[in-house]
Amino acid sequence: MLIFEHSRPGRRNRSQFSTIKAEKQNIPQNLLRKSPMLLPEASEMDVVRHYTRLSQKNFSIDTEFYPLGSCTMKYNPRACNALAMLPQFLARHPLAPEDTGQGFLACMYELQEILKDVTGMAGVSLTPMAGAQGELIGVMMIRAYHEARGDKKRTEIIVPDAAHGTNPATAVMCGYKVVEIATDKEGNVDMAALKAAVGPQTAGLMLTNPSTLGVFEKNVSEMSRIVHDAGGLLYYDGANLNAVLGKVKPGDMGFDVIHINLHKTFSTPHGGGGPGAAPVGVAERLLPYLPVPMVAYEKGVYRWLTEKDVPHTIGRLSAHMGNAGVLLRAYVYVRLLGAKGMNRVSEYATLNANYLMAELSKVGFEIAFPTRRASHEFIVTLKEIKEKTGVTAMNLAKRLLDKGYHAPTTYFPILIPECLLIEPAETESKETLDAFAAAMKEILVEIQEQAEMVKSAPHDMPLRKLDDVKAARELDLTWKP
Amino acid sequence: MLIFEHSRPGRRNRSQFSTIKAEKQNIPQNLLRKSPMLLPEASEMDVVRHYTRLSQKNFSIDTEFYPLGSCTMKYNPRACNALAMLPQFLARHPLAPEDTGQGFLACMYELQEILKDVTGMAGVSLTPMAGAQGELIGVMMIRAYHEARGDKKRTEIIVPDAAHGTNPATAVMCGYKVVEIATDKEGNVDMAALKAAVGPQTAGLMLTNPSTLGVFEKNVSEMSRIVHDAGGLLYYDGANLNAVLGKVKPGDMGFDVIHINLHKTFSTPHGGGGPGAAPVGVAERLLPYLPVPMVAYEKGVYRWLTEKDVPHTIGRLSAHMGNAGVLLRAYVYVRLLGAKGMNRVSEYATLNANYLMAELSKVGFEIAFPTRRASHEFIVTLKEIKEKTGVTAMNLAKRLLDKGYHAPTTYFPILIPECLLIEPAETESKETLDAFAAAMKEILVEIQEQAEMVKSAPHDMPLRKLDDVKAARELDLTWKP
Amino acid sequence: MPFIPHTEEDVKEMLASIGASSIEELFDEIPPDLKTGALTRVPPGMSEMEISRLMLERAQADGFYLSFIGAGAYEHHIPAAVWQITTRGEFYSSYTPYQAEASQGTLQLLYEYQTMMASLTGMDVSNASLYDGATALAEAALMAVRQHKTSRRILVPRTVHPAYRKVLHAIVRNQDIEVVEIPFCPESGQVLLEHLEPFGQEDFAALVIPQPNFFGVLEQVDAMTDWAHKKHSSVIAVVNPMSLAMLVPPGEWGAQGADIAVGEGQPLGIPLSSGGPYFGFMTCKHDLVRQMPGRIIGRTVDLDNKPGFVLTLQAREQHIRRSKATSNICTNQGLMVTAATIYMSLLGPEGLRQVAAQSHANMLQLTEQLEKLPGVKRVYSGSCFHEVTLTLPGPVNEILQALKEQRILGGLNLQEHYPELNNALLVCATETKTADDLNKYSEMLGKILKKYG
Amino acid sequence: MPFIPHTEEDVKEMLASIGASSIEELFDEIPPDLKTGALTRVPPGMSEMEISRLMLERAQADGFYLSFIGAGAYEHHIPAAVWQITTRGEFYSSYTPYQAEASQGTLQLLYEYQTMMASLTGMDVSNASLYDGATALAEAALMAVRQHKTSRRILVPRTVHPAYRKVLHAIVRNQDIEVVEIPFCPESGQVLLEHLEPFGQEDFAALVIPQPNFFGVLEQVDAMTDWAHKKHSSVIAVVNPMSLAMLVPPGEWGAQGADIAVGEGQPLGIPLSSGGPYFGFMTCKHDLVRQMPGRIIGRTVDLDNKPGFVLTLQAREQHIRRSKATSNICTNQGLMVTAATIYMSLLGPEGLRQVAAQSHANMLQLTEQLEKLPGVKRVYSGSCFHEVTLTLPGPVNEILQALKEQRILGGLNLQEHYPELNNALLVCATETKTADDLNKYSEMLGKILKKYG
Ligand SMILES: Cc1ncc(COP(=O)(O)O)c(C=O)c1O
Ligand SMILES: Cc1ncc(COP(=O)(O)O)c(C=O)c1O
Repeated sequence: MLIFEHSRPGRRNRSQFSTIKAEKQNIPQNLLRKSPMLLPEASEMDVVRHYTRLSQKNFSIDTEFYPLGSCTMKYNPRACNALAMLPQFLARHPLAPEDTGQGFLACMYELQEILKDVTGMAGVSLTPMAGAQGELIGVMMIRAYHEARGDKKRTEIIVPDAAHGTNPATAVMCGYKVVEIATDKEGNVDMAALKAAVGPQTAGLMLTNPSTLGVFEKNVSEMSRIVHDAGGLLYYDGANLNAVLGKVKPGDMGFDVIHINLHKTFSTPHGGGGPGAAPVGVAERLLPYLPVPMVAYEKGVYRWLTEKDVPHTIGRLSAHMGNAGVLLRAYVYVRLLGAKGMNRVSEYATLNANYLMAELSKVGFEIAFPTRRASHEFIVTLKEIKEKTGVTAMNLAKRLLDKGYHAPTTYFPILIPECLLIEPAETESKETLDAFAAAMKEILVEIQEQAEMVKSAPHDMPLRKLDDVKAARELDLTWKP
Repeated sequence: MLIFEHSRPGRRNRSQFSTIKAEKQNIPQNLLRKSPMLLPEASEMDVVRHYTRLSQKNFSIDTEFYPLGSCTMKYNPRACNALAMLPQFLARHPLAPEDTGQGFLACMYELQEILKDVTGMAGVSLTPMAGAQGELIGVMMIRAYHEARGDKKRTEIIVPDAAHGTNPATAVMCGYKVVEIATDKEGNVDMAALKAAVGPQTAGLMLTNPSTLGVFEKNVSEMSRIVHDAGGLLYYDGANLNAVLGKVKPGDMGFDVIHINLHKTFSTPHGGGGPGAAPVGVAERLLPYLPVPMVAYEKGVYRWLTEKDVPHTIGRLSAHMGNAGVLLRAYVYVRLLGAKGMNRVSEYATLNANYLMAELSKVGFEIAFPTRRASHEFIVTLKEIKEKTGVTAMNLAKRLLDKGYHAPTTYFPILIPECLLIEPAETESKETLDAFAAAMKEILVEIQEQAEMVKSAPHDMPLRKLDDVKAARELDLTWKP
Repeated sequence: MPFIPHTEEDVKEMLASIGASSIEELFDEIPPDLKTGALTRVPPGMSEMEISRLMLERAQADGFYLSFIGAGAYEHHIPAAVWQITTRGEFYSSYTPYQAEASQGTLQLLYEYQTMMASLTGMDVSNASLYDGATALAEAALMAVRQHKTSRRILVPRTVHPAYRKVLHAIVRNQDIEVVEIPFCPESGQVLLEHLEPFGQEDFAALVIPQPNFFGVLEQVDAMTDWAHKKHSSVIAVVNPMSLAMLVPPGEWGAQGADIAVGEGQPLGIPLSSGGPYFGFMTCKHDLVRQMPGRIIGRTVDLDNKPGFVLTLQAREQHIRRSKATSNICTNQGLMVTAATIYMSLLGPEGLRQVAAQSHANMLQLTEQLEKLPGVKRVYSGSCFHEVTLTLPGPVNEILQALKEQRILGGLNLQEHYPELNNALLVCATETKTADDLNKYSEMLGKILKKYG
Repeated sequence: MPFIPHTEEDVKEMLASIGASSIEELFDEIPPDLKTGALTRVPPGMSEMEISRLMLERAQADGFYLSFIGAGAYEHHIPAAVWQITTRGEFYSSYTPYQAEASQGTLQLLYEYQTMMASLTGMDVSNASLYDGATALAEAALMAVRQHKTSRRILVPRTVHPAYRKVLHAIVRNQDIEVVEIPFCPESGQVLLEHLEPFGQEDFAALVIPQPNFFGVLEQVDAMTDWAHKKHSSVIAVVNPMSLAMLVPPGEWGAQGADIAVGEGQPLGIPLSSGGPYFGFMTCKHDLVRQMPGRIIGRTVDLDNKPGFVLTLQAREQHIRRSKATSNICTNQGLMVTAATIYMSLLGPEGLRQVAAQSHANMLQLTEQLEKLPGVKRVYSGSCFHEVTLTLPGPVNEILQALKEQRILGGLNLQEHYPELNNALLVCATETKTADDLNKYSEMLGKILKKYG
């Protein structure tokens, strides 16, 4: 039932109504709204009941194991939520004077400093509101750098074919042409392809490392040399930072710019689709271009750095300072973990991934890169299974839902056929991984014995498989009374 | 799975651990604990996941219609929770000086005053922590009153047979003998029985009005006269105040003492079994005996009234002031409603009950007192159905669970065979009542067509009918590793 | 109308179905002379926005203090997860789990709670809560009297929390139960066998043993327990559950262990909030389970033999047994127990032990610092857990007032409850206090005491 | 290790299964010279208790102010239910609903949100959020350019929020899109047709129309819309969603309505929290739906023909279309939209209308009171919604500083953004302001202005 179906004309939720009638009114008649608003007229209880029950229809980290590759679905500590929502923090206006927000600004400044250490970069700006915006800002800085040097012939960004879709999309939003390069059999970027692609037209290379194939790019130093030698810059997509946190610093690998998905590595919640936060870090030469505002600490006082302080900034990418509340959550998280805790994140994320890879392999699943270590994620391919039984990665994914597990990422990276990208994250216990491996094994047996049943999964969810094609063909995007 | 089954020896939830080692220790060896504690060793995520999932196994007001007679399951406004949990209120120590809690005390004082108005009583004490404790305190005051007058021969408390179990249990806890009197065919107290029971040995009468039979005691004034004439006092069990709020004041009916279940009429949450709060109100002559502490307002300052101020008090019934946080929620609730809103509560609770009674009667259910108005609740009896089909009130109750409704109260009051006590509460909409009536009608058909199916309900819950007898016979009250 | 969903049309249709012409008509069985209800002293309704502003302002006016008051209610850190989960609608807005199949969440949680509390206290069984620590003691006394059958005397040391003694007295008095107060040793702050002996000449139903006692001092629980058992009486332990992470649990006191353990559950994840809601816990030996008041949850199976949980032994309770029930208690403190269960699960045995150990260490550290101030001394020689009784070189109320002006609540003046204790202050330090906090307190007190030097 | 559940034994068993001798060995594919990770400037870990204390102290240091700042972020009362439900784990900790069958909660909510936003703005379709109002404007400009095909010019009045113009500029600049700024009438504070005319000689892809504009003033939206449409260009409305409870929605502007409506969703139940997270909304006419960036949810059926919801039109998005996507956006602001949906449901049409009306009335009342002070005048003659531009008789920063000392934030100094506006202050009053608040402001300002009299 939709919330609108709980609505009755004239029903009122009085406790949200003003007790004083607004007397004064001075809006020209022709600007006054005449048409009704399609908002529900419902009681507070009906609204609470409706959305409480809706919430129960979701899988979530707080209720299920969620091994969604590339997404780093780790536990979101409840303290981060509670402390970011302290009433004074919530009440603070973005344009309130700096001296009314020294407590808040202190957190932001310290987070900037911590992220410099984590990334090995010279400067950090907190403003990007998600990974894709971090990428946009990063590539904008690359462009600003070339332009400032009068280097206008650089029109291409190189992107490996395993890259996340946001990488090529971002390059295009920055006015670049995208040059895709292939992956070799071991899951590394094909060095020959890279060499062939690089040239004076190369503005930069966007790289995810460990890559979305779940392996560490072995030749990263060499790649960095090649691109830099050609005058291009290196962009580090930090979505997978959880795999190397406290082990490797992107700055040390020669990267010029990085974004970090705090909603992955720093465990701010995904919220069913956001909000995120993806600070960007840069090496020395890109410092002048960082987006504003940033926070400075001078003579015991925190203040915003604006266009005046950073005259060559690429500018503002958000009406205010970005997703402050998300940044506060990340700040609390990093303070809870501390340096040692951060180090351990990558260790246990990697342990969990390699263990689960080993167990699934033993159970009989085909691993996409069986000779490689898993980073914090790894790929299972159902290519052979599909050929033999017709069961697809998506079928298996849906069957996992029946067994109380969220499905891994399916069909990404696109170059691996029938793939499942599995990322268990460090917050899951061995028991959970064992139970998941057991469920996967059960499904393997089911595929052999009752392939049709698996193909029509899910069976034990409130709804069966949904018709995507109908959804796209007969668009129904809003409810009509 | 129990939380203990998520436990692994040596697992640590570090963020709850001190970062400094406690060095000093000075406890004699023989007093130091050596035996292990059976608490789970689990990660924060496992605990959050476990209890989040457990919570989803409950029915609740926030998720289902809960027509539980005598319990007044109405919507618990979320603002009451938020405002009672403001950090300063939560942090305040009960023994902190009064001048550090003037804001809190103001709420308590105003609540006292409001409850005086609501009950028509001369004085109110907020300390009782639930209805049964309110009763205990009330009857203690009755006893103190008689004792103060040297009237020691009063050894009996009269209780109608329809009364809630706490009434007789309370009387006994106060050292009284319980005299039960019968109910007439119309659901009123049998006046002849009352007259026969009353005498110089009568300490008082405990009455619920509207009674637990869902009707208003028509002869209440007469009853009051009879008991008072015999030198007894009148106790008003305010559990059903929701039915007459703002219509009738117990004080005006001649009652000497009352308790009000704030967790019913004032919509503080039931919390799966409490906490409640049940302030007591008294007429003039019982004022000296009210339990302490109470709040006074003098010269612009709020302060506690203690034994010094109320020398004849029956004393303290709680280590501190009672369930302060529940009282705060009730205070917010009453301020949201205001005088008019309170009036309307009883009107719409009564409307809902009479409407549902009419609808269920039309559908074919037998109403226990068909000639009477329903108060805020009413009784359906399955006596005939049971005789014909063997289906019991409990069977029907369980079948309702399958249909997404919490069951009404069953087998109470005990004098009505196979009864369902149904209280819809004012916060439910007509649509919900209609849907409930339709579900009841469906079950009626099912009883006729597939009685065995109904007898073995529930069928669509995660568990089928549970074995109470085994539970009591083979006591398993704690988990053993 | 806040929280009333009816539209005018709804009302019309509903009245038509009932066959009444107005809502007022539905009240026609109430004698007209009784309809005097109009509320005149209830203020008009406020919007949520308005009441939020009012409550915020009041809360801010009350503010925060650095508090060293304990005396039965203790400030501990409460993990953020505890109340975020506890206030989920499914726990917050559900009723007592009478319909087991629709209440497995609450029921299983309570079963887990019973397991934890039984283990923490070293007893066999636990109920699912009573109102608070003080009423739990009273219920325990009633239990002991029912069990003993011949004596109605209860021995209660004066080292038991004064408010608990008051509540005990108020409740049991009406059942002709005699509460006898036992003196204590003014040097050690403990009850010694020599204090007990004179009261053991006559039969008694139970001896109450507080651990730690109201002065923060640890009693000689083994000796006391054995003494009472030798007299064929029960032992009722009144314990701080947090202390049990360090101290021998009541179930192991003396040769046989205490018979009943009760106490205030507040330290286990419940905010101080001006005194409540907290919860009383009660655990006991197996043979007393049928005497226990309150809800008890048992594990059983469903028709398919799947494990599940139900309210059990309901025949003890008022809704079944009525005037013969073990107690009149009905609504208890379920939501508080929900929080406590989550709290204990989040801390685990080692976490709980650390909180206790850090509290104890902070108390020792603070005592050491304060004792360096001229005129400040420990009153009692007995070991303490996280609270200590000190004498000050001046009038306690005046000194507390001066501390309060520095936003420090220095402790509880004991004179009100123990007139013989002149200038005595009960001070508590839990794990929430940092070294800075302790320094702040001792420095401030040092400054204030100069005046009395 | 916070949030890592592994016991030593677990680690041993897991390594054995992998066939590695240590965790470090799992990193053996990383060239050793790159392993330089040790974090030296990250402080040691804190317990939850410690960080809670720190954050509480920082929050208290920041405190509360009586604020009259608006300028794109507005203080409204947020019902308590909104965030209590929004932060339920099932919403808070779930991912983008790629697996529809396991995400019906989020998906249905988003479908409801789309319905509400489409109706509020008077448009056909809505996406499920963008980052914020400013980036939504930039995305709309890109959409309009894609749609127009020949022109890459966007006309943007200077009455549009300055930060939005900056963001727009930063984003579209790299795609060779020209942003042309349109002046406004210094008397009315509006863009008049005479200001537009000169810019209409050349083709342009879209005209941006803010309503209300940055000065709080209502633009003549009908005339502007018709003008742009006559030039075969699109109209992009930038609206405050709260104002739409009173004002004609963009879908009804002029003869055909705006083509795209965007704006900042923050007024719909999102706390101010220093600037974010908020959310950008975007609605448009049906024929533009395939140009829209971001997630879109559609209703469909399952194998049994039961209704359900899925992400749809994913072929527009980066994860399918990659370099040819309508935008690079991936993670958006889902949880904020969850809150906004619950907020709108709790208020309903009448509640929202009342909030808007009360805000408007408060602005008028405040303006009236302030205009009585010597030297205080409205700068523009155009009608306002809940914000107004005033001139003060002295330097704004100095006066704001004096107000701040009384814990009042008096508004935004406009000079930084509009150098020509001397001593101009942008003041906002929402429904949260009581008569007392307005009086306090005008009295304090009166006192302060004496100095400049
Ligand atoms: C490898 C990679 N890069 C970039 C992104 C984009 O990040 P966001 O979704 O925060 O925009 C993702 C997110 O899924 C990702 O996995
Ligand atoms: C009629 C009646 N009286 C008394 C009580 C006892 O109240 P409490 O459960 O708060 O102790 C109840 C509660 O169910 C009741 O319904």
